[in-house]
This record gives sequence, structure tokens and C-alpha cells, in this order.
Amino acid sequence: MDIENIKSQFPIFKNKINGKPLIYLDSANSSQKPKNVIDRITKFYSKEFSNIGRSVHSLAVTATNRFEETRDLVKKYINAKFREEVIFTKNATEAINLVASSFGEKFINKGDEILITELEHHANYVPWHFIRQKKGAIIKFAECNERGEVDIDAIKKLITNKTKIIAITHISNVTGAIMPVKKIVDLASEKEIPVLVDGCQGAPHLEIDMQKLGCDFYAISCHKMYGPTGVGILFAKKKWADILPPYQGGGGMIGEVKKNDITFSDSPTKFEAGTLQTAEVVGFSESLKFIESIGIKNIIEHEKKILEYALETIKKNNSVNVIGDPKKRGSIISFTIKGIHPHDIATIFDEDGLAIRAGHHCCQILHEKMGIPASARASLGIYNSKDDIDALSSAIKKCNKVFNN
Amino acid sequence: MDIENIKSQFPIFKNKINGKPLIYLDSANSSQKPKNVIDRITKFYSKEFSNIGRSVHSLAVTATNRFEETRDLVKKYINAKFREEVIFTKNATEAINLVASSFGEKFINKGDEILITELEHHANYVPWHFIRQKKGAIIKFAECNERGEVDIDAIKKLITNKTKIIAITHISNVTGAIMPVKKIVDLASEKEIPVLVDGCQGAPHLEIDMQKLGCDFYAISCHKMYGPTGVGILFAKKKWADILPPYQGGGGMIGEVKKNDITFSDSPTKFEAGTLQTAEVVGFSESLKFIESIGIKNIIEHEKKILEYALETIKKNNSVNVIGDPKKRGSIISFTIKGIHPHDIATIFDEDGLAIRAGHHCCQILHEKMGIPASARASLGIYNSKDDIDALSSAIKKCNKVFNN
Amino acid sequence: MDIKELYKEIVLDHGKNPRNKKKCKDFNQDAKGHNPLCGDKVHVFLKLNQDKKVEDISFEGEGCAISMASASIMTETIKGRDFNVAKKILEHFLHMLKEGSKLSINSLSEEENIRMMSLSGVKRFPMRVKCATLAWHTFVHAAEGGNETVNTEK
Amino acid sequence: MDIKELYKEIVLDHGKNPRNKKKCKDFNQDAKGHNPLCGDKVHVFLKLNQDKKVEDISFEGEGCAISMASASIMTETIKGRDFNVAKKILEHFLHMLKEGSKLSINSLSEEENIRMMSLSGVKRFPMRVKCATLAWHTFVHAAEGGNETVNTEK
Ligand SMILES: Cc1ncc(COP(=O)(O)O)c(C=O)c1O
Ligand SMILES: Cc1ncc(COP(=O)(O)O)c(C=O)c1O
Repeated sequence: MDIENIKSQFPIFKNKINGKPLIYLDSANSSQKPKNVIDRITKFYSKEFSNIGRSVHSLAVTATNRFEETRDLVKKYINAKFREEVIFTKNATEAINLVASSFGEKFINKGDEILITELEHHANYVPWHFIRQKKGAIIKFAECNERGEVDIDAIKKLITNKTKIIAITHISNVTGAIMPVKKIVDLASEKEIPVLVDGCQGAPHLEIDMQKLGCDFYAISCHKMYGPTGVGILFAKKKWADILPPYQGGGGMIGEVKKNDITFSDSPTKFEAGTLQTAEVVGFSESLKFIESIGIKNIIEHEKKILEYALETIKKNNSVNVIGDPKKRGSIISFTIKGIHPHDIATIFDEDGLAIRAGHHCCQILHEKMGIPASARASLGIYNSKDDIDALSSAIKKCNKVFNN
Repeated sequence: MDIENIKSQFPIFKNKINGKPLIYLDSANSSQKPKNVIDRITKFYSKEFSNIGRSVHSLAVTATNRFEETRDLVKKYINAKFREEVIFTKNATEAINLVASSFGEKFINKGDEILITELEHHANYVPWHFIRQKKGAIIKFAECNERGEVDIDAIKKLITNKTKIIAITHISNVTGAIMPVKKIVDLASEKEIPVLVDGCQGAPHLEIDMQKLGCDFYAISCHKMYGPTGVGILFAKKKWADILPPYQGGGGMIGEVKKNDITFSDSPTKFEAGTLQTAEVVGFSESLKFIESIGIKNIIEHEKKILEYALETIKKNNSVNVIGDPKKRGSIISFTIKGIHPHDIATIFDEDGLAIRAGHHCCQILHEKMGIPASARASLGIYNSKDDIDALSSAIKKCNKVFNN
Repeated sequence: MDIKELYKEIVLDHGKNPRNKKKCKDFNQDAKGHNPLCGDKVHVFLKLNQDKKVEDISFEGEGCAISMASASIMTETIKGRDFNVAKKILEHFLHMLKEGSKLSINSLSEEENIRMMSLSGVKRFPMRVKCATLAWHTFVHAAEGGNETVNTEK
Repeated sequence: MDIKELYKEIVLDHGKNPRNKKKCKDFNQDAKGHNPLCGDKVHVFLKLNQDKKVEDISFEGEGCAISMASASIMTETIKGRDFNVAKKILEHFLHMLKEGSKLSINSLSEEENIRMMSLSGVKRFPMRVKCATLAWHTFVHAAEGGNETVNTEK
């Protein structure tokens, strides 16, 4: 694969950071955007813009079509059965909040259990905490092992007759562990427990097939998939999309509005109140086209190669401690360097144009478990090459130099 | 004012609609975007993009600064006292849902009253309906008079000791009536009742000064202010922002996260969960600059001139019935044409490149009150001229021709 | 192309003076249809005999010229015909709206074909297709004994 | 400019071997500080006498080199001084971080000024300013008897 050619499609890499070429190892946080996505947004605002679904004039018709075509593209990309299963939200966080609120209000009661894991991002814990508070429910945390994974048994042993939903990440955004989602879904479906998958790290780096995964809900963060900010996606199986109550109220999602009562339209409209992120959704159609132009299989293969090289390279440095050692790892490596705080690492890296993330990565529970307040994280995108890893390796050495002499 | 020059800053007007130059009279639905806004988004994605507030590297720092500078610009533009009072949402609908949910959960109980008006957009009714259902509260509708206004007495007489909040639109998106917000706030504050203003139609067309208005909450729809889609603003007085519980849960809005409890950060962070609409917010800073480059006073004056000309012109046509006759009118005229359904009007207009909106404009209560299922609406932006009104007038005549011979 | 392609004489005539716009006597099945985006509403009343023949059909409602004309033309076309034949006619009608093709349905007279074809201009106006089909879907719903309101946003 | 401007010898030294990192005996006031974005935490312990003189000061916590060095340097600088003087020093310190200016605070010895100035490199690293100020704000909070945790996101 011609990574230089792919990289050249991302305008950001033409810029210098502190006088150095940008080396971007922060894609798990948010990916950069290829030119076709940026251009699509420009074109939409310059030639096609109108509010969608509400007006009869030509601009509105075109805009509506472009918007709904994106829904079809997403449906196809994730292999959903129905377009009603594809709901646009503002980010993955909102997608999970929507489920926690709509599902939680309807189906979770006092004493009921919500099963999550110690790996979860705050986005897949805080919304459940709200329901815990409101309903007097209980949150159980499936334990993370020393490899930084949650294995199926850790989940199995927490399932009870009170378990109302299982909410798990697809790939840990700290340890990179790929969760056995399919197995968890099989286990859960024996007891008819719905499964929500936080797919923020899964969707950009794995083949995403709703029929194969079989989960009930899947949350996607488009800005991590080479897409614009301001868009997320909730996949909700039709059986849930049909019966869950709406989440936000406003224009577009109604059926009939009377002074004493209101009826609602069906999914996805029911869940999409107000003016949507029209330009962003339309822009995202180009992200999917970009991904498909390379092929997700090729992306996976490329990232795997770089990931392995990275693990090998940085483990050679004795001062480095890589966090977790999952059997299956997504495009993420978190680490610490002996005696150097992750924030100092990030600052020193930045001096060389190398962007990584330092902190708890919205996973305080996991960091507490590991007994560290923070870690440094390098994460990959399609534009990364072995050169970037070599730069990472030198930068780590530089940290040691700055701190130890 | 040189409207042609201003109009030339909007790329969309270079396009033809059905072979005709676009005449855009649908700004109340969503405004078009000037080039500086579009370019800002392009530049952000091409040169500055990173997720904000979370990483220590240079890109993240720049992006965070650009984002927070926009908050400062908004604070200044609406004359808020504190930057904690400016909360970014995905649209105005979300802003109102946030208040209805956070305020409603905390302060509204069984039998309590929510006071809205018959003019309200569904965005300022449906969220309160949810609270009505959850809490067993009561929604009272202040009556709209024949002029299409709600006068202060209609509100006064509905205020009781049970009134917990008053939620009113600033400008009706159907009749164009400008509401006596200041008077309502004064009335409400005697009884210490907070007032939420749906400022979707107010913010683009009036001087917006939170200190002068004195309201507790003000909801803004950025895409109606020459801004990108995907951003709204909630102004919440500090005293409320401080005490209201968070709305959505996720990354960024937390203090400390433990397995048994979670603390939250302060406003605005508390209300901004997950990855924000970074590019959109940054783009919006240019919308404010665009507005300020013309001057809101000049915009008001220009739109007033066009509005008066429009009223005068279309009232000359006997077949036209203008809806409402408010003493003070914002940049909106809704109307019907005898014997022709609004959708047919919009279709015939569209053939001439003229974009208006037809329907109930998310105001079913008001339309039912007026005894019509739908209306046609022409609404103004800074780019409209008397020529556009002449085109509107000819298009109305064409409708009569198509239908009556 | 001219807006007159959409608003043909026949359409305007049916739009202004819709036929069978009433509640027909002795109806034994009915259904409501609603387009929440634009507010069009129809209520179709049906007298279906045991052999599934449409003995009588009428409608009430409000909406644009296209939706009223379509409902009116539908009632005229379907009255007296078998439900199965009516469904075939609907198929052809939908195909026409989608492809802009000509209609020549064997079971219809030339005049009836022409009347139906007066709505073919809708093809060029995608936002108006729902206006033209609402009454038809509602009719099928009524005949099949559905209870819920037909919602074009489904 | 070099990263060494930020990580000067003095800073690294204080970062690695922070002074007064313990719970001091007989403290009578304390406060916690937290930077939720990066997780830095400090807990400042203070023995303030009736004349508002800082008789003893110490801290516990965890965080980056900058935050630890800043806390350490703070305790060394402030111990034995009046609260009012300490607040003045903080003002100068904040000014230095903002403007990158030199420090020459009269009430401090040259060595003390130099020690404080070792943190001036932070100016070029806006995201790190909070690391450098957290302990100081927490100290003021402790001295003024505040109860809540100091939150840099306020
Ligand atoms: C008066 C009024 N309120 C609320 C809204 C909803 O705004 P948004 O769609 O941006 O959420 C609109 C516009 O659609 C409006 O005109
Ligand atoms: C695993 C995981 N879940 C949830 C999120 C939240 O996604 P967003 O910020 O797009 O809402 C992220 C990214 O920040 C993530 O990595």
C-alpha cells in the first residue's frame, strides 16, 4: 500500500509543528480528515446548503437526499438490515446517553443491574451512572485482567436474573484489547439481555458487521473515522428502535402535536430532533468513501504491521512499560516511562512535532486499577508509517535524556 | 448598505436553481453561509485540527484556544457576564432539552406549572411535554391574539404560585411577532420565576443583550446566524449553570470517577460531554465576525426596510392573506393564497428559483388555532433585497395564473 | 419543462373539485393517512364486499392539490373493481411516478389511463411523490384492515 | 528554543526530589487541588499562626514534573513568610508565567528569585500553566479556609 500517497490526501500533514513535520499518533482521540471530506463540506455549504426534510424547494430536496444517502451508506457499511436502525447523533457519547436514557427509563428499575467493564470510557459509564441514580439500579464492573483484557468469564459470572443490559467497549481505548463481542452477545442472548457496544475504537479499525456481531446497539464516533466533528451514529436494532421512547423533543420528530398530547414519528426521525448536523453528515459520506477506496481489510493489515513494529520497537527500551498485553490488540499502545510523568512525555514529544495523548484517557477506573494516575498513548491511523514509529522511539530516548542528565 | 457586495460573500448565490438565480427567502429555517465561515472550517481541518481540551500537544492547544476564543466572542456578543454562562450544544433544540431535563428533574414536581405560549415552536413545547409526563406537571398555553401576538396580560393571568418556569419565544417563527421579553422577565422576577427565551429567531435579527433582557436562559441556533450546522448555544445565568445537574454524561465533564460515585466539573464543561463540534464552533466565530463587520444595527435596519416593502407589496394582492399583524414584527411573513395549498405555492415558487417554506413550521398548535393546516413563509436574511420581494410578488401572481385558468 | 406539467388541467380540476369527498354510506372499512412533514391528511372509507370487490370508496381530508387530486382520481378509478386489481393498478401507478413512464393498464379504459397519467408530472418533483401516494397507501391499509394511521415517514 | 528551557535543572531537581512532600506536623489548615483534565492532584498542608504567618507548609500529591516542582518550590519559598507577602509573590509568579518576564521580588533573596524563575519556561507551554499554578492556588485556598477542592477547570 502506498502510504505516502494516502497521507498526501490529508492536508494537515503539509503543516509544520514547532518547525517539524507533524507526526500524528493521536487518532484514537480524533483522526485527521482527508481532502475529499473537507471539500465535500465546502461544496455542500457553497452549492447545496439548505435545511433538510422541511422545505419543498429544490435546495432542500437535494440536501435531504444527500443526507439520507449517507444514512444508506452507513447502513450498508455496517451491514444493518434497516435504515431505521441508523440514527445520527452529535457524537458517540450522545448515542450512549440516548440508549441509557430511553432504554433505562423504560426498562431499568430499582435493584436492576447494568453490566459494564473496568475498561469502559467515561462515555460508557457516566450515562449509566445517571440511570443508577435515577432508578436505584446497580452497576457491576467486569474485571480487567493483567493483560488489560476482560475475558468472557469475568462477564459470565456477573450475569444474573437482574441484569438488564450489558454495555461494553469494542476495543479498549487504553490497552487496545479487542473484546470478544460476539461471544458476549451469544452469552447474553441466551438470557435475552441486550448488548450495547461502544464502537468508538472498533469502527475505525475493524470490519463492522451488525449481522455478524449481533449486538443490539452500537455507538460510533464519526470524527474518529476520518469524518467531521459533530456527528456520531447509533445503530439500534429495529426491535429497539421501534419501541424505545424518543430522547430529545423538538421539530421533525413528531407525529401530531396537540395541547394535551403528542405523538411521535418512527425511527430514525423519532430520535433526531431539531436541525441536524447536515453538512457534517453529508461530509461523512466521503469518509466512508475514503475508507472504501482503500478497503478496510487493507487498513487493518497496514495498521497491524505498524502496531507490531511499534510494540517491538518500544519494548526494546527498558525504561518503557507498555500497559497491558492483550491477545488481540487494536491500533493503540499506552505506556509509561520510568520516572517521567506522561504529561512531560507529551510535552517533550511535541517539541519534535509528535502528537500523542497523555492523561487518563477518560478511563479513571482503569487507571486506578492499574495504580497509575495517567499514561501516554500512541494510537494509529491509516496515515502512519514505520518512520513515525522510529520517530516515537527517538522521542522516548530524548525524554530519558532530558530527565536523566 | 451595499447588499450586492454582501450577497457576493455567499458562494451559494453563484448557483442556478432550475436555471434561475437563487432567491432565498427561507432564512428562518436556516441561513446561508458566507465564505469566511466556510473557509474557516476548511482551514481548521486543513491546518489546525485536533481534538480539544484533552491532549497536551501543540495542535490540541491551538484547537482548544480557537474553540474557547469562540466562547469568549459569544459571551461578548450576547453580553453575558461569565464565560461559564455560554454552553455549546448541537442545536437550539438540544439547548431547550437540556434546560427542560436538568431544570425539570430538579425543580419541577407533580402539579407544578410550566407556562409557554401558543406561538411556541415544537422545540419549546415537546421537551416540556416530556417533563409533564415524567413529573405529572401541567403545561399552560398563553393565548395568542388575532394579531398573532401573545400580550403580557395573557401571560400575567396564567401565572400562579405553581408556575415553575416560563418558556417563550423571542420572535414567532410564523407570525413574526416580537415578544415583550423584557416585560415578561420583569413580571416573572417579581415572583422569582425563571424565564427561558427561545432565541432562534431573535438572535439573528435583534440586538441580543443578556443584561438588558435579564432572562435566565436563552437558546440560540447558530445555523440561523450564518453559522455552520451542528452548533447551538445555551446561555444559562451563572446561578443556574452552577446548580443545575449535568445533562449528558461522558468524557470531559467529570471531576472524579469512582466505581460508586462520580463528581462533575463546573459549567460550561459540566454540560459539554464527549467530543464537541470543534470545527463548527470555530467556524461560528467567523459568523459573529461577519455579523459584526456589517453591524447588527445595520442588519436590523436593512431587514426592516425589506420587510416593510414586502408587507406592502404582497398585501396589494387580494388573493393573499398575511398571517397575523403584530405591532412589532421580525423578519418573517407567513401567508396563504386563496384556493392554493402552501405546498403547491412552494413548488410553483421553486420553479422560479425562489425558496420559501411551506407547512406548519413546527407550530401545529398555532396552525390549529388559526384554523389552517399549513402556511407559506417568506423569511429574510441580510442578503435579501427589494428585487427578491418583487420576484416573490410575481411568483404569487404566477400561482394564481397556474391555478385559475 | 413547465410547472404546467405538474399542474395539468385534470389535476387542477380534481384538486379543486375532488370527487367522492365525503363519508360514503355503509362503509365497512376505513383508514387514516398522515404526512407529518407537510400536514397532508386523508381518511379513506371503503365498502368492500365478501369477494373483496370495492363496492364504494370515498375520502375526506385536506392537503395540497396533488394529494387531493390523487385521492379523487383514485376513488374514481377503483370504485367497482376488485381489491387485487386495485393493487395491480397501484403498482403501475407507483412505477409511473418513479420512472415517469406512460401508463397503459389493460384493465382500465383509455380515459381512465389518461386520468391516472395526469399525475405523471410528479416524477420531477420528488418531494411531492408522497402527496401523490398517500391516499393510495391509505386505501390499501383500509382494505387490509390496518388500524394505525398510515405515516408517510415510515 | 529548546525543551531544556522548560525542564531546567532546578525544575528537574525539584520534580524528582520534591521538598516538603509530606504531611507537616501540627498543620491547622489544608486544601486539595485537582486538575481533572490531566489528573494532577495536590494536597497542601499549612500551619498558619494568628498573625497569618506561614509557620510550616508541605504538600502531598502526584503529577507531572512541572506541578511537583512548582509545589516544592512554593513550599520552600513561602515557609516562614506572611500570607499577604505570599499572595504578592504569587501575583508576580502568575505575571511571569503569563508574560515570560523576569522576577525580582524584593522580599525574596536572589537565590529564591532564581529558583522561582526556573519555571518561567512554562510561558511557552500554555497547556502546562495549570500544572505550574495548581499548588499555588491550592495554598491560597487552604490559607483562606476554603472547603471545596480547587478545580483548575473552574
Ligand atoms: C422559534 C424556533 N425555535 C426552535 C427552533 C429549532 O432550532 P434548531 O432546529 O436549530 O434546534 C427553530 C428553528 O427550527 C425556531 O424557529
Ligand atoms: C472507547 C471510547 N468511547 C467513547 C468515546 C467518546 O466518543 P465521542 O467523544 O465521539 O463522544 C471515545 C473517544 O473519546 C472512546 O475512545
